[in-house]
Amino acid sequence: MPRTGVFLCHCGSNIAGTVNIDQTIEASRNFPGVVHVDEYRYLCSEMGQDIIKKAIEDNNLDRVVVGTCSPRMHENTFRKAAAEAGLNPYLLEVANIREHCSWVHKDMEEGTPKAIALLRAAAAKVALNEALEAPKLEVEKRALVIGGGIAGIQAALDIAEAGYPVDIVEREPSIGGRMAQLEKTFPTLDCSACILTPKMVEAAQHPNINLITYAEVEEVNGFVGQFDVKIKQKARYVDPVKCTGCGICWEKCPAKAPSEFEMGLAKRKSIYVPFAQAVPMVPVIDKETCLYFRKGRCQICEKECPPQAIDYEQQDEIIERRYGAIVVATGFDQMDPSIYGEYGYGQHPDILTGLEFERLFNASGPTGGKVVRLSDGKPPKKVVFIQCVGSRDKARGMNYCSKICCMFTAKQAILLKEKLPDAKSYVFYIDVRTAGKGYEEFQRRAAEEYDVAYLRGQVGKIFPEGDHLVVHGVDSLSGKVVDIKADMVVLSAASIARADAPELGRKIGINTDSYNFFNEAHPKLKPVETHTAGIFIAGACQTPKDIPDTVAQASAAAVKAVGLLSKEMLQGEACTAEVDEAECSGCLHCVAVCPYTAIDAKEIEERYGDGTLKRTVAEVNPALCQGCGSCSAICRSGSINQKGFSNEQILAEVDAICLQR
Amino acid sequence: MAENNVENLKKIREAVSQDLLGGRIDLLLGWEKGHYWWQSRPLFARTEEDLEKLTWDSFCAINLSRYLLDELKDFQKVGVLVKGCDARAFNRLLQDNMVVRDRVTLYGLPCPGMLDYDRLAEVAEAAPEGIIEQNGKVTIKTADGEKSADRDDLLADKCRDCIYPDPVVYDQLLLSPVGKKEAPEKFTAIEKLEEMSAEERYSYWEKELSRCLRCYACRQACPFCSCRECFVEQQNPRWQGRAYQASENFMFHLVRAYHGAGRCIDCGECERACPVDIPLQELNRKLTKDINQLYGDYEAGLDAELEPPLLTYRPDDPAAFSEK
Amino acid sequence: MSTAVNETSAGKEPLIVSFCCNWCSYAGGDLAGTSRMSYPANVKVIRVPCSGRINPMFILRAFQRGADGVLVAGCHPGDCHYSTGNYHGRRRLSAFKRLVEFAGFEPERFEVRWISSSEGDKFAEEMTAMTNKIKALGPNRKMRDARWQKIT
Amino acid sequence: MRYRYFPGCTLKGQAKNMENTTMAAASALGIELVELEEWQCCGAVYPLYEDELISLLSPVRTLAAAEGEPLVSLCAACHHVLKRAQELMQRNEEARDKVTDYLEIEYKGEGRVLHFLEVLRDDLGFDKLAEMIKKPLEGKKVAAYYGCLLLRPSKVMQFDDPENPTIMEDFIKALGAEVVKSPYRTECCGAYLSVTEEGVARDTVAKILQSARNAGAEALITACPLCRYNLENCAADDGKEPVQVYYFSELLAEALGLQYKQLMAEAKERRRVASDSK
Amino acid sequence: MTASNEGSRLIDEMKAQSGQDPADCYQCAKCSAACPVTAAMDLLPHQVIRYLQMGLEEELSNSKTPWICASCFTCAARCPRDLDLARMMEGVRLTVLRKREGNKFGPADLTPEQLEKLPQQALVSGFRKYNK
Repeated sequence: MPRTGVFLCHCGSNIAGTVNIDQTIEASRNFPGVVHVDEYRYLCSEMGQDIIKKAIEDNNLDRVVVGTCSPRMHENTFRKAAAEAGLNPYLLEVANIREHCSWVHKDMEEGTPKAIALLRAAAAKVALNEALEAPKLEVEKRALVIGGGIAGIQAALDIAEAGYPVDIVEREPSIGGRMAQLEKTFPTLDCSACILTPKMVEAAQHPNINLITYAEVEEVNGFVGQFDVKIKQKARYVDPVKCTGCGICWEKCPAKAPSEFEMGLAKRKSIYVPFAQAVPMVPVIDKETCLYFRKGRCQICEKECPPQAIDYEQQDEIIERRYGAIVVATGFDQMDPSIYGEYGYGQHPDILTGLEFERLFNASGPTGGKVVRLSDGKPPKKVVFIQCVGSRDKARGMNYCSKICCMFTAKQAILLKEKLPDAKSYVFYIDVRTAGKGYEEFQRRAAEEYDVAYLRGQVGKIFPEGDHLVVHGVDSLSGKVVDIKADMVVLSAASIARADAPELGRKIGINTDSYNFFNEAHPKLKPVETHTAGIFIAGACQTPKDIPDTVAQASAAAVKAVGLLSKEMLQGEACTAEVDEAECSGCLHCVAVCPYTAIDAKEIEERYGDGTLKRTVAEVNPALCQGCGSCSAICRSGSINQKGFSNEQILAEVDAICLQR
Repeated sequence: MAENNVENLKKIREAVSQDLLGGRIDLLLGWEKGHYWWQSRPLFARTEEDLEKLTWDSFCAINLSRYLLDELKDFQKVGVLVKGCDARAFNRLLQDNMVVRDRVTLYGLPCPGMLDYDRLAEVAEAAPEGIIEQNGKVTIKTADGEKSADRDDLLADKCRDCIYPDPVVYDQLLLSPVGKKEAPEKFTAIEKLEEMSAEERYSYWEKELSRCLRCYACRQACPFCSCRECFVEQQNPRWQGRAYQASENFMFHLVRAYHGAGRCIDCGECERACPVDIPLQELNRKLTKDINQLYGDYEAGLDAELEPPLLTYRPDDPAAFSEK
Repeated sequence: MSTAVNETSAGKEPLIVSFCCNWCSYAGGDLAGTSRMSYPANVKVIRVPCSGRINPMFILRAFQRGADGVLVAGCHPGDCHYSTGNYHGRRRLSAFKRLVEFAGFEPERFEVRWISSSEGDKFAEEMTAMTNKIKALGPNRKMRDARWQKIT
Repeated sequence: MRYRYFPGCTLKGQAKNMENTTMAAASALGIELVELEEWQCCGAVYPLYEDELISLLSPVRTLAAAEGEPLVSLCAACHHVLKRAQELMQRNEEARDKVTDYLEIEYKGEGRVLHFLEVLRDDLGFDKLAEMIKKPLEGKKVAAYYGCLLLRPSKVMQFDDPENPTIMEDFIKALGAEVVKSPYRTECCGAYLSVTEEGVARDTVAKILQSARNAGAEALITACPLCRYNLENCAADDGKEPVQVYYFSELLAEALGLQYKQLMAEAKERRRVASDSK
Repeated sequence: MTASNEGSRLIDEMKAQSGQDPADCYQCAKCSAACPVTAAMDLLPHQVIRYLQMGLEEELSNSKTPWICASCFTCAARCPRDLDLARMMEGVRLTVLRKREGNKFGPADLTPEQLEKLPQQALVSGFRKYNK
């Protein structure tokens, strides 16, 4: 029989005003196992806590029930007090007789019996409580950043500066990401490469940063503090140690393929670096188009390479490494607007997306920095920009606002006017959204100083007529139908999640929203955390965002990662699930419902007749288990049971509450 | 069936005896005749001699797959004769990790449906002494003479609504397939109960369940009941009271059925095993019907690779609550 | 035990057992408290980590022992603290609710609600509504184990 | 390949050539179109308010009359009404019960409802059709005119991509003609506005024809009698060579080498058999 | 002009009978850009929805636009809010037609020449759309 102490808090008159303390004390004395009952005006005060501590020692109590405010308020306070008196903190239970009783019921006639019922349930439960210990977890002092765009670079730099080693895994041959594709950045119009390239170099040269480019995360196991990650380093067919980045190979290579970096508007070679400022400046061979790999002859790059860095025999390699924290910064894609048949994208070379148009401004871009029509090479006179192509469209696209289009369109219209003073821009928009420092001013400059015509409305049809593209739209403010004979059309295609984001999410154990963007743990208060402890998100993989927000979020994620890495030990969840191996039949339904992959199959050996039998049972990793109890609910035989909220405890509470109606 | 009986049995015996003699299996689970001609019981054959007792006729209703739970402890490689329902039961066990696929050889027997003695007696209006089957007709011999009836009218309850008489998983198919069947009546009894008032339904079940002896024959026969210790026997916590009263009868039967939610393969063994004829299938099928209606069609046992509906979810799942 | 307690427990007032998940609905109940929204004392809450923790046997036990109604409350689908607990709970409890109705329980006897930690008002409203519905139905006799009350 | 066939009013009147050519082509292609024994006008426009159940009686009766067999029509408007009525019967239980109770029939939205072009694409296959062409329309520049009713709403019609359809172009290709794509091929012709607001129809038709001509088309094909009427009657006489408007089936019959006289004779024979059987 | 959408019967009916709620529209005017017959309209299609949002039922029943709409469904096909404006136009037409004397068009409005020339389909459509 346990020796339980019950302590009642008046909370001034907050409880005592609606719950008859004397009657409650009397009733509590009759609960099974109760050997001591006491009360105090404010139990959470130091005096109040001392009363509990002293009673534990004096009366040799091994269980404690406090009837106070919500456990969400002071459970920790009282558990700490119990621990100070030498009692395992998990041997204390709270009966919520304030928020769930005295504050919601009108008088003592209602409040008193309910308080007694809640206390009786707590006393019945606590009798079955066991001493628990939260697992202590070691922290591997190294971080992994997935994605080498501006978000990943910034996060890695911040973590590295704080003194922890960090690896960046980048899928492409170079870091830089989307920002490297941009000509200028709003609202200051500074050159994107000028501000990004120094950061790329800094990352490459930082003693704490290790770049793993042309690589992908294959598998993530483990848990906060100890993620075991398998990274596939794809074969470059170039030895990065020998390679000097001299460029002779890609100069001489005879095979071509559409350049991913140039959005397919230009060609690159089969051995290539994606762009001129690539980091690392080590090319890769694209096996799909390389003549040697396809037909077994050529080998020009091998013959021409001065340091003999070409190695056709290179194989994909798996790197296995342990990390304490992970930052996911995998960025975004641009939606393919060809489903919008009325815009004719993909059917005419002068209908481009925003990112494609951006490349026309770049000196190393497909047109050498000349803004010209891809159909005939002539500079355009009239350019029509169409906003919300795939954004804010729940019927055919994405229901959300892509956030960056209003601003990059204003930027491109300004750049266009600067390059081609004779050119005129038209922007069809639904709303102009310019929340951001200096953004509204920037957009107004486009309209006021750069002669950009903003038409509030949408476009119904674009079709070629002679040399032109007829854009048939509506200006809803004037109520007029507008036909513009344009030379080029630029579609602000929605920013969307990477198509393989859900797959990556499954690999690393974080979830995605209905648009496939990664979910933050809380939309306001935990914007860079995920539901999986130790994994953080940054940048446009969470939702479309601009560069300043991306960088800020990356630094925030880095701080969270650093905060984690700076701990010697982590405290895990105490109320984890536990398997009774003798009873477990090994059906593993629990494995299927566990959100944390905290349960695994385990083979055990058991005596059978004269020999032994091997059989499967479930095994819980207490470091991963977060104590949701879903496994315990699905288990038919109750062989997996959650500590702190066990089947026995909950049934005892039900029984106790129902004892008296 | 009877017309080919001798031939079919020969085929089966040949196939399994080869494997047994060749050491590909250490034990064969089959059927042998029981005390009466209209009964059969499991045969555990290890030798050629044992195999002589093997039978395959219209009375092999018993589901053999569940016997694997015990036999795989003693034998490395076990062969089992599987009808449609035995095969689905095997998938159930496989999905529950209760059997190891590599250690079992499944001999598929497409099944025309098993006959029921009580039905024969009912139709013959006398004690049947034997039957002759021909072209879908059954001639029942009694002391008073002979009576003929459609085979379909004599089927055991568990076979009447069978949709998958052919094994859905096997290593060798020994006879020719019967083909998928229709079972339009499968949910009729349930729909009828659904139309009753809550009071009427409660009274119905109170009465039906009052016969329960707590013998747990239903559980012993069931391929989804594979716990090492059933909740009814657990002492800590004590889920199930021992008293013979409505409260505990409901507890046992609702929980038994719920444990089969999305898992019951509809073999009907529970009901066949019940000595007091409780309509256990109605509880099982109610769950199947509702889960399929809410979460999409799923037939347990058809494909061991498909996740059972209660082990998965979709974010936009409907709910059966008054707030959705 | 004093007489006042005995009188209110004379058995006329229905008993509602409510299982509330710690993160949303229990917190919603706390908010109802801090906002001083009243609801009937017939409702007694048992705190569980998640609506996915609910084993239907808990609910049957409550009916056996004398509950007149059972209400499970959890985070809104999509907001589960454990990501997927309430999605699983929704399937399990939907199937179970249909089953107990099939066994002859009135649909109102067992319900599930999604109540967030910011919905103190909804918590109070749902608890009131549940109590009123159960009062209208009268006491539950189904599956009631008569012996249990006698022990008191 | 056997189908139940719903002609609709216009095909027995002004658009009888669409029926005649289709019937001849179908029999040449081994497609059996069995006309429903009794049928009524489909109503021509689909009621867009769901309480307009009266207008659904006729199409639902027609759907049920197909007895679960695939039901084919030629007129785009008929097909539109039947397909949408079927979708409503599948989706809206209340409306379904009201309509079927009134008609005293059992119908739950079953059966395939097809336009003849879908039969050619999905059941026969354009590849197969191309093989069976006897007189390819080589060198003939043909543009497709889809109009509205076959394509939209695409979730219900499921006919083709509503913005970038290809079925008619693929059909033209199969006939051996040269495909001309005009940007106005999916725009409305003005429909019944030619009855009340002829001026509007003239504007829409002018754009359609002009864009087809600019694209180099000699001929347009359509599957809708009203489209054809508008394209022919509301066309402005600008002195230029007019773009010829055909029913898709007319070109089909031509490419199958079916002579006009033969067509007429067959049509007459069919009518005789039909009236004999009654 | 009264601008109110409180308790509008037209809108309640519209929601029930066509599943379309004007409040879902954010006035991007895609419908107007898509519509092939705006030239003859006195209100652009998006303005019809705006009027519905503002409860300007009287003004709508006097507008020409609903009678110009040919139900070509292009607006519905392209609406980013998944609204079916063709159904809303039908609603406006029906409120007029369902009033006594509301018919817009009847056999008497046709010339003998038209009756001769027009295909059956055109006549049936016209009567269905403009007559109750």
